[in-house]
Amino acid sequence: MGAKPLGRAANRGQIGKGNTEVATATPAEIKIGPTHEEHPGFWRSYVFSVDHKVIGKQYLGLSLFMALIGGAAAYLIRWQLAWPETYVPGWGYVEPQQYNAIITMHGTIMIFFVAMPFVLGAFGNYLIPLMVGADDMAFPRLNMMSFWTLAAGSTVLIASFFVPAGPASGGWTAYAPLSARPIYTGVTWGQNLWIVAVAIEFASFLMGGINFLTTALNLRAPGMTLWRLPMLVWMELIAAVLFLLSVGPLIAGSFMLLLDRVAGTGFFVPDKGGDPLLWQHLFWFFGHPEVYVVGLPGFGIMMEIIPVFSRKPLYGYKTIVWGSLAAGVLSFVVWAHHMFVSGMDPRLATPFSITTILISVPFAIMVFSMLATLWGGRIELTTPMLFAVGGLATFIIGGVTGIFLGSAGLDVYLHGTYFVVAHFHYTLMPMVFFGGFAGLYYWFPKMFGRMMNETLGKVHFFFTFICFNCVFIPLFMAGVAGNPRRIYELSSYDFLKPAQHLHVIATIATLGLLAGQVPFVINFFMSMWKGREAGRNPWLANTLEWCTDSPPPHGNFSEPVMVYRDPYEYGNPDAPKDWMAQNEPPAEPAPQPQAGGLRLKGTGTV
Amino acid sequence: METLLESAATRAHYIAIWRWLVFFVFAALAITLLPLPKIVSLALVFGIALIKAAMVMRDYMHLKSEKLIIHAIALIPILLFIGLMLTLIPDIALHR
Amino acid sequence: MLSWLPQNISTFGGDVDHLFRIIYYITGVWFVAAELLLLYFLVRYHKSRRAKSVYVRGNGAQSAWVLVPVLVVLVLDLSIDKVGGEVWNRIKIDLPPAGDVVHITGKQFNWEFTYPGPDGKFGTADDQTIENELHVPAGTVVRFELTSNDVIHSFFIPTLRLKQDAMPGRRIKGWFEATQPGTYEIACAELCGFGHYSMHGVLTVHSAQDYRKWVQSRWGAPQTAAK
Amino acid sequence: MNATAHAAVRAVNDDAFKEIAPGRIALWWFLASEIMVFGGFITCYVLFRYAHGGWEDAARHVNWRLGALNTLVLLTSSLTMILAHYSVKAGDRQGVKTFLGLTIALGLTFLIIKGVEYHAEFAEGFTPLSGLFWSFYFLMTGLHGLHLLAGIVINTSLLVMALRGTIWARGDRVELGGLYWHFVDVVWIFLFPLLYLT
Repeated sequence: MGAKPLGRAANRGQIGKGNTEVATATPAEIKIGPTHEEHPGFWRSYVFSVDHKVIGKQYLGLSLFMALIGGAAAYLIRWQLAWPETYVPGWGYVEPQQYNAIITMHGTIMIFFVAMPFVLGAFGNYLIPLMVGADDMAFPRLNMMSFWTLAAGSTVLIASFFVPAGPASGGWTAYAPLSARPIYTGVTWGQNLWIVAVAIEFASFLMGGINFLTTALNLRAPGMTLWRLPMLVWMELIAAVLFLLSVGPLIAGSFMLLLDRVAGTGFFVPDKGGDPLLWQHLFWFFGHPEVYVVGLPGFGIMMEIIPVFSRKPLYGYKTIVWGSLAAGVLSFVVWAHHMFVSGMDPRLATPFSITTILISVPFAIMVFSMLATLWGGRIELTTPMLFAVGGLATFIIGGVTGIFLGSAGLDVYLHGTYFVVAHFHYTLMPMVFFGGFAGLYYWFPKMFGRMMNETLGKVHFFFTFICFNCVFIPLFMAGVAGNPRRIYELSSYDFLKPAQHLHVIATIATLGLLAGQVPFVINFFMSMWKGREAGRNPWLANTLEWCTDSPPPHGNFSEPVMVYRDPYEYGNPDAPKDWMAQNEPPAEPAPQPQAGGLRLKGTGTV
Repeated sequence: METLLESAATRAHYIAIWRWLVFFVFAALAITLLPLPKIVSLALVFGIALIKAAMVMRDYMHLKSEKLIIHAIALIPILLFIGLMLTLIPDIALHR
Repeated sequence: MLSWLPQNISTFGGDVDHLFRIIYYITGVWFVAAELLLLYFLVRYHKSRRAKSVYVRGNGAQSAWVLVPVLVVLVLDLSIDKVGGEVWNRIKIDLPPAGDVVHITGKQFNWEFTYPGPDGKFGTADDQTIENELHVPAGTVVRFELTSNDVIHSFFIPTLRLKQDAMPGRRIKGWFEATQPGTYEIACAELCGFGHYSMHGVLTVHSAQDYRKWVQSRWGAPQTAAK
Repeated sequence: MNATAHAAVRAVNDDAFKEIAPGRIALWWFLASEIMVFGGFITCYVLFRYAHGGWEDAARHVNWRLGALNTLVLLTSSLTMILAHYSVKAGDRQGVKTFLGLTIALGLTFLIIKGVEYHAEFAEGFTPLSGLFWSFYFLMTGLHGLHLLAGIVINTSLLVMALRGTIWARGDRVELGGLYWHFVDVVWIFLFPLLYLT
């Protein structure tokens, strides 16, 4: 990386690595504060950058690139389901084994390599330091490492497409023993690389999560109390904690699974004394909190955007925080609802069913609070707002259908059908893609200094919204008709023949959904170069990222930030204008003591 | 920050803790050699392991002077995996 | 949505459908209410109709606007839990006394149904194993023991509203009672390899008379089988 | 910036997190994730052991004498590690070097003894494929060994810093390295009875 002078990054506390470089640090260099690197050079600025904003954009690029692969996989799956064994334009015929591999990779890529880098990696990295008023992440070089670790994981996963016998085909859940022995699928190195790639991804987000937590807890600007954190920061924090606490057993499990495959141990192989059900428990002990790991940040984005475009404070800030903390706690005691008919002890089902259905309570808090925020507002339907409320509208479907599946008695019938597929797409798509796109349209001006085109943005939204619903509403019906998921050719069952046309509708809508992303791509690149200049605060928003330049300089804030109030002070009748930035000091001369007291009371207690 | 006298006491305290740890190792070994019922010997051995771990964490990892939040960070995962273990007993340990 | 449910031919299938309907209508009301409210707010409070927003923070007493509906959600949740728990217990926990017993084994990519034969005992010479064809009498409780030879499969008969994974290394007990004679499809609902989609069997529900005939045609013995 | 506003900011700024050094809180989060990883292994091991009788026979073949010796070695290394941290605080530069060196030496001793054990077990024909007990034994001790190796690498880099005299500006590094080292010790405290004494 050349003999560049060590930036302030190297001088900050960092665990494990980098001890020798610090050897050159003198105490005078250790002070915190923006010490701009003079000429960092191409590699240090854009590739191995330690600036959280560059890293955030790198995550964004990686996730959108992986989304292309995941989307292509969706295209192949849908085509095969609608018009089985026909020639898929751009690919060829899909074989049964290939089909299984494609669904496996679609799930793996979308969850681990799109959703997580998108809502956690990109938005978390870009926004947490800006929103809490820090000049960078707590451990910038660890941050760089976590991105490049993820990039390595993505490379390994993509490499698995090209090994002999093809990529993993045991489903994204990799249920043992199908995944534990090569003979069952015929896949050899593909599955091994899958395990390695996912394990690397876990390591990457562990590093990232620790960075998020430390940054948001320790590097907050003066006055930025926990109860003044923007909701997105809260959600990223909860997501990081959930990930950190849930992934350990699955890391252990993936070591064991890998050994089963390559060394021939029998942890999950019944005839060697192992137990396949244990893998499912380990997987879902992680898998369910993981849903909230990728889901909550999307909610956070919506909660940032809805107040701004309603010009109203977020309704019930503390209630939401407590609600999402409760959702986080509950997410650790619901995992077995994925396994009601797996052959686990049936007496476990009812307790897990109760906790699962109870989780609708905290989510109801969040949804109702967002609705209540809209009430009485002055709503402006910009593109980010459209994506936010559109995401909310679709999430409601995902939420209520969760009740069907959480009820053990009904899950006996619906488990493993397209009802499940439609349900989790209805929860994850609103939170990851609707939330993510909302965030992208909203923070694009901050990231690139230019506005995105509103017309193209609205075209993108309506295409996405309408097509998305047309894909998955029919799949609910197919699920009710008893259509099992992961079936290569539906016509092999007579009872599915009436449902075939539902799949045709879904596939045509999928084509529309994919085509609907073209305006976004055009808009993204056009606006980056030719968009209208954004200025510091185009949306008149309160949170700290809007009080610095767009894009923010290295070190984020040219002068130290102080925080005086809550993040969502819109439409306050006491204020001269309808917004009050978090860092805007209270009016200088407090004319009457009472008035000053009132102001302090209004801002100091939340 | 610390006076010389205090730090000498700290050092002696670290060594005293180490003596206890060594003693507990031998105690655990002695228990396994005694003709105790299996369940009693298991309880004693793991009780000793818990005490040893608690001593290391409290004194060597400075938990005794840490803030509540650090205690929570250390304790929550322990409770979580023990909860996981207990929940899985009917399914994995007793299913036959 | 509800019209997509396939025909129901089992004694507990009606309970499942009933549970489906209860949840469908409860959540349906909430869903419609929430979406209408959202739409109404977007239109009613659009900036073209409003000069200024109302300043409410939703803390303290105001949070009742959120917490009261949430409380209603909680009550409804618990009532769904109650009904759902009863259905679950009936299907998976309280196994009724056995009528006929059959052993079901999943393997890549077939279902094997093993009958004990006229002596009613497994492991004797008159056991018969039939691939992909399950024959049962109507109106009789059929107990099964489900296992797998290789990977996880899932024994799924949509018309019975019955699904149970077949787990290698475990013998999972279950039951059903079919009510209507006819032939119905058996599916595999858990990804089990490249032939997963083709792993289907046929359930034939006979009337009591026909079942006796079928037993005679298989075993040739005059006495009733599997008692 | 006016004085009242300043005071108002200061007044609401007293929360617990900021008083903990970032490095320490981050390391504890890391340890929390490590607890879950080892907790996962221990969970699986305990459940399987409970499910299958007959592991006692396999467990009799591990060498509890060497295991106990290793426990003593590791506990002593924890003492030398904490004394290194103490020496940093007391400003005893020679002490830091001595105790870090001792810790590294004890860590290596542990690995060597572990290697002797593995060798003997392989010679007797016990490999990770000789049944689930042995799979768990080699997996868990092997992973613990890797963690210890990482600790040795960290301590070596600390020692190099101490020898170059650059550690004094970053004294908290010894504490952080020590936290990790003690954690690896704590893991062993549980692995020892789990694998050797039951």
